[in-house]
Amino acid sequence: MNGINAHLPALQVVVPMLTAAFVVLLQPRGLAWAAATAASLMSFLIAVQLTLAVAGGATLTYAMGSWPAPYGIALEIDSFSALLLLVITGASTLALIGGKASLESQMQSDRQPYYFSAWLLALAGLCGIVVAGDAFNIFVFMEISSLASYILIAGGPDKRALPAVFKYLIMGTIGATFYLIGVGLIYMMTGTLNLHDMEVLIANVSDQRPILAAAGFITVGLALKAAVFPLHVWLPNAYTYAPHMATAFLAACATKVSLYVLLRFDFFVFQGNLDGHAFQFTAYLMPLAILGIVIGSAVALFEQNVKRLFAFSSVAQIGYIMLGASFVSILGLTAGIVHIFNHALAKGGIFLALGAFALSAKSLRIDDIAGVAKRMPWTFAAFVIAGLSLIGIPGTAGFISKWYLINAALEHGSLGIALIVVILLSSLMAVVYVWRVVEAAAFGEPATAAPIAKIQPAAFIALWTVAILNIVFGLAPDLPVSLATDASNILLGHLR
Amino acid sequence: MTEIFGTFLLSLLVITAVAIVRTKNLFVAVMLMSIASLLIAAVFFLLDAADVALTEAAVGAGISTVLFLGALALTFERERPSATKRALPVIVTVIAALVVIYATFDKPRLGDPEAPVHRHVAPWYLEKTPEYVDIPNVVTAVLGTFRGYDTLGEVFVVFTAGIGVLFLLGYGRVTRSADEETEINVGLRHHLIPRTVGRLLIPFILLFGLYVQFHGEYGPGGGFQAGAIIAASMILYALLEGERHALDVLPQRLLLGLMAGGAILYTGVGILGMLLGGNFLDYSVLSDNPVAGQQLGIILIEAGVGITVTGTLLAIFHAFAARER
Amino acid sequence: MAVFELFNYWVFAILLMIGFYAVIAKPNLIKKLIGLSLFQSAVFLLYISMGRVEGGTAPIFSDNAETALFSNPLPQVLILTAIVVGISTLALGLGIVVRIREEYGSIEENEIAEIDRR
Amino acid sequence: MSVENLILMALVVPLAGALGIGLAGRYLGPNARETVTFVTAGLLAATVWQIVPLVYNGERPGLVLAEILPGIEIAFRIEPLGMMFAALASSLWIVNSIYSVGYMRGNNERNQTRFYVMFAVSLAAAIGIAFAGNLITLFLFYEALTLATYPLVAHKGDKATVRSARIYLGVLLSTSIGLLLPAIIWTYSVAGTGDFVLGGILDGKLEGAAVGLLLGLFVFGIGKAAVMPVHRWLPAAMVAPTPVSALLHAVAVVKAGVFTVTKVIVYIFGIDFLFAEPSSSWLVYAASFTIIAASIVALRQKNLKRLLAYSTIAQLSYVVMAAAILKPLAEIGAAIHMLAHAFGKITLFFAAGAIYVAAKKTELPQLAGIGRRMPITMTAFTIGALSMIGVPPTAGFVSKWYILAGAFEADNYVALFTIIASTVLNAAYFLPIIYAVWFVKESEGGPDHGEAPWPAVLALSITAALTILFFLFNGPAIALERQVVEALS
Amino acid sequence: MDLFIDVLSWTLLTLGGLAVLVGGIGALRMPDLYTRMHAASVTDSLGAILVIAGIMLQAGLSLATIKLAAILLFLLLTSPTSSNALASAALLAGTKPLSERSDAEGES
Repeated sequence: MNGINAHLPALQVVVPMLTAAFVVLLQPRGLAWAAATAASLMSFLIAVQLTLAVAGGATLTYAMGSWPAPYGIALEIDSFSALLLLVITGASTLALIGGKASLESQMQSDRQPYYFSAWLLALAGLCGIVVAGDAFNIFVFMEISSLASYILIAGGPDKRALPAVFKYLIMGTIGATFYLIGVGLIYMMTGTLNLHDMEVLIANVSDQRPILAAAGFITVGLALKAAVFPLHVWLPNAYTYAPHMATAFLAACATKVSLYVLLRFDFFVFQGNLDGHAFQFTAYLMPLAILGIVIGSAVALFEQNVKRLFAFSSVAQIGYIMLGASFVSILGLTAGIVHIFNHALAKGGIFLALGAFALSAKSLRIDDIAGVAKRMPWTFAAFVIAGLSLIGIPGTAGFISKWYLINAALEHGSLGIALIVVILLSSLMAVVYVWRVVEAAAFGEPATAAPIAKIQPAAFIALWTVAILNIVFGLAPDLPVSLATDASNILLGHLR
Repeated sequence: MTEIFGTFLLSLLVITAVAIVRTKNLFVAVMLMSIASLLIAAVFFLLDAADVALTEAAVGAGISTVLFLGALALTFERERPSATKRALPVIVTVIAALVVIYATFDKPRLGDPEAPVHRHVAPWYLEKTPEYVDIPNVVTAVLGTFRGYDTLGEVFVVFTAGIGVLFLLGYGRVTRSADEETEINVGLRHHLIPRTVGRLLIPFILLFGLYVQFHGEYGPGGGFQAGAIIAASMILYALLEGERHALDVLPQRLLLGLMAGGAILYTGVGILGMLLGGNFLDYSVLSDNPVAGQQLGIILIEAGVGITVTGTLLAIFHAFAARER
Repeated sequence: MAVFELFNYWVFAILLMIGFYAVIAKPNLIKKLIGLSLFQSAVFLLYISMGRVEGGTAPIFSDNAETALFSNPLPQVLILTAIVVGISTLALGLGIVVRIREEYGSIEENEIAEIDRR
Repeated sequence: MSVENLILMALVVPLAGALGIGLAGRYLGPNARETVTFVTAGLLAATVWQIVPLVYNGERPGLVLAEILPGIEIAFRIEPLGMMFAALASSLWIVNSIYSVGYMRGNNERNQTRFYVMFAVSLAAAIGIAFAGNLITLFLFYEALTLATYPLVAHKGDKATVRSARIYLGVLLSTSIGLLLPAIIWTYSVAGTGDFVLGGILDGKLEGAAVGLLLGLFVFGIGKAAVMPVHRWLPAAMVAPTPVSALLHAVAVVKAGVFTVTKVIVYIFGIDFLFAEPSSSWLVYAASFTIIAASIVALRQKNLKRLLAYSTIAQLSYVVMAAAILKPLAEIGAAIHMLAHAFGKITLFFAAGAIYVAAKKTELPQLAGIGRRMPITMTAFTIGALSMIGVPPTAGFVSKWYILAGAFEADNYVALFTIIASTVLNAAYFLPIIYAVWFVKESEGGPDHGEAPWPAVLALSITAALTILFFLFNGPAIALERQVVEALS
Repeated sequence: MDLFIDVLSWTLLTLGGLAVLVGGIGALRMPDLYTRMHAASVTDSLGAILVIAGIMLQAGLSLATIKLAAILLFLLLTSPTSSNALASAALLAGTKPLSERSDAEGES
């Protein structure tokens, strides 16, 4: 790679960040949106470039300020980060394209420049976390993305968004601070912040108590930000009352990125060095994952507000990812990572569709969206596809991750069988809660007062892109699967 | 000797903290909070962290207090007595406390020069700074160039916060007619003494701010502290002359411009480095002499930091001040 | 002086927990934020303490003391960042609190929950 | 055209047709829509029938569409069973479309466009099942069929209908995800593949109770086969418009179920392997229990369509039982019975629908003397009923003959007894109807009506004719299916 | 000479400390706001002057001394101002000095 390509890792972060600074100055209507979309699209292209560059297990490193790591800050991109980058930038772009209309209906236009600036900052922050190779740098960008996503959520028209986002802010900050403490303790024992360096140096002191405490702090802190059950309490309301486009974006990638860091740390830094860490990881996280799956789905069964319903389903889906990871096996990790990708597709599609529904329904309560299918059949069709993918019907992306998950479970004998039962059970629950919505939308008697609105072409395109991707990656999942396999090999390559 | 003094300060700190949590009067809590910040600043100073001490004093004791007061003015001064369950929090807290305490044993004792912290990366900075950057203040060097990317991120954190507050509070407010003599527009103009003295002080504060800004390479200080101080002077002006006059001097648009401008300047410097053939944020290519380039770069980015911080803090202050109770 | 060797870390732990307690136990939103900043300051203390070198001075070269032993600059840099992050979070949080007060007329968590339930 | 393209055609034509139907329905109006439907149906049938001779001459054309994951591909391979199923479904679709026109217009139903669109999609899914070359592909289209038929079942859209539709979907999806999918995964994990291979892929990979368990997962996982206790969805599905009940719930969907069961038994387990494996013998009992129980329930039905539904359940288990006898002749019988039952049962449903359109009558007691008003319809009905009982000269006799032969070959007396008993039961619930229809005097003051609209009558006459004709000219079909078992021995 | 300066500075420092102490006690013990402010102002002015003067003596003629002088100047400017602002604010808020109150409501 030469010329501009050499700088792609930095640009991945800088482009949205710089645009964000400019966007606030663009007051005229729509201009801010256009700029944001352009920047987001650009970073998506950069992400694609990077993916091509690292395909096949290569790793890109970029020395910020040309200072050698560990003295300077290094950026690191491997298949794992590439996968996440694709998800983040793709989700952001599609949400921006698809959500414009619904945002117009939810927010005064004079506030929008700030909003789109915050959006880009969130994007930049998330990308920054993913490309970072330095523990403290991760913290900084974690804060950018968190603050920005608080803004994104606080933009919700419903006043209940405010307490929700405050709770998120409190818990998010606690999580980040825990992470900071953990990093501090490790730094205290090793004297470095660079992840690779840490991995090497931590071996000498791995038996010492500060390191163990650090592992605890980091895991808990990140689990808090990733809404791993039972630390998910902030998530449902936050997703429910955020503007629809923000929900589509955040649900697709925000928590995933924290999971990414969690996996990075646990497998990269601790796994190989802390004796019995693999066991502990499984012992602590698998039960939580299972509880998350079951309880999340169970609550979704009875939820009346559709967005909240799918928010809880997100809790369950995060459970899937954790479950995959908690196998501490190539297959398991692959399953988890693939699911990060596929769940983003499914949920993104669902929330985009909901955003469109909201235009022609009084509210998103399950009995208010009655008969919406008659008014916007195409949107509804896309929604159904995404829903099927969420359930994991073969031919959709969701099936692939389920398939890997089950195969990973099969490696675990009788325990595996039990887990398969859990997985299938929750899939059935998914059938039920998705179908509640479908049925209401398709056969409910439309509310007379409901405004009749048509879905904008832009939203239509975005939505159907996602829907089709759900099928494409259900039939030809080479891209995510190969990336995920490389990723899990890289992560587990550090087991020794 | 210093240890004893430090221990004394820390004990005071703990007492203050307890008081903060216990008091029902939020106003008191905020005041104690700023005292706590000062105490921490003092402790930092004892621990050889001059820059941090300065920042903590300016930000913790200064700005955050102002923000808290602004928020209190818009909300309530007293906490409601509540009958919430305390059992769970206490348990959680105690457990966490035990974990932390547990972790503290095995820690290298305070100030042990042999501790791994001091063996691995740090010496490199101390040793190479004269060679590569050649400015006395190693902290500034690390902040500005070695870990300049973190600092960039930090600037954008501030920027984000500014955006957020403007997004939340900067709209739908009652625009007061210019002649309306509300308290917020009048400020302390009818109080002779504070006004005179204030006017007397403001230039000096500004001057000091600039000093901190540009002396950052040589002594404690830098963009953040400077930004905080300059902002403080403008806030004082607003208090004395009233919101409106302050906004006449620095209108919101301009503040917004400062917020974005500083960030853009910083990023721009980074990109310039990229264009001139270095990596992002590589200043050594800015001038034909790498060291000079580094110094130039640091001055520029510190300026960017200062601008953004000033703009953001002022914007936030005005956003709070302009809100109707 | 065995007391001093770990005293800072103990204070760190205590402060941390006082702040943490305030955050999770106090229903008042502003009190929560106050607790949060205490919580964060504790972490600052941890970092700065670990950066200290006995008999060292602030890492600023000065003409008269070449041979001086310097404290570790890195933690200080990190904490400079962390402090700013903290104040940013605080500002945003306060902004949200003010809006909550405007919408709900209260800043007590339980009362707000009460209003939402209706 | 190369056979691969033909296979693709067979899948694409109905889907494209669905799109066309949708557009035509929205922009051009009903006539154009129906035209498109007929064209599609005709094209599909033509395509499928072009493949028949190839298969008949022993070719087993196949095609790999995509490889989802290593070792897991979307692949098609046509063998006699599937060929017959495809030919059956596609041909009957034409007849059924004729009928639908009469029925839907006769009752001027709502959302007719959606009806025709989803119908086409369902057909595509059915073809996919028929041609599937491995378990995953089959599963994929199996679920697709379930989802595509859901809107058809829920067509009327009122509370009761939606509730029944929910049962329909609930049972089919939960069984398939909860039992069939694990079974498939199990198969893949022990055999390493899921391709349909003559003689099965599990021989030696699995023994003892495991075989019985896996078989159970399959049989009950394939809810569409309606082996008790997973039969509840079929009566529930009767809320659908009659054409749906006729083609889908007498032919496409239910046959897809038993077809899958047969295919699993023949190509996954392999009949010899299963025959040698005692733990699999329970299937015959389950099937025969279903036959008897369903017939008894049918005996007590007052609503015509529900009666037919239970009769279907019984007849389906015939196929399952026949397949479970695990003897070549029985396998042929199973295959033939799919055909025979299809002709007979679709005729019956057509008749029931015609009665509903013409006289708005659904309950048995109302039917007294209706034969005089609608002679053609009731003649056809009679033929169908006789075929159900298995009286020559109807199709039902042929298949029963083969199944009996197979049962003797395996001297499986349970099966023998079941067949005889069920024949008696069938007679017991069909003959009274026939009697009432022709010889009881019509109650006074009933509405004055004649035959149903001509397309409906035409359709049911055709199928009735087929029922007879199959008794006379069944050679080719049997020869075709014989290939399955001959290739074995 | 050095000794003399040392002694002098330390005495100043000690006195300053005492002044601050007294101020503190006063601020705690005095009956109402105005009197307390009065006590506190001792800390502000006298205490500050003494202490800083002491330190200046310690520092001798150096940059530090200049800085200290500046600090002292600012203190002398600000602390009276702030006390004034506080007092007037209290008056506006309606807190009456003790002298203008009946003893009944004193000590509150």
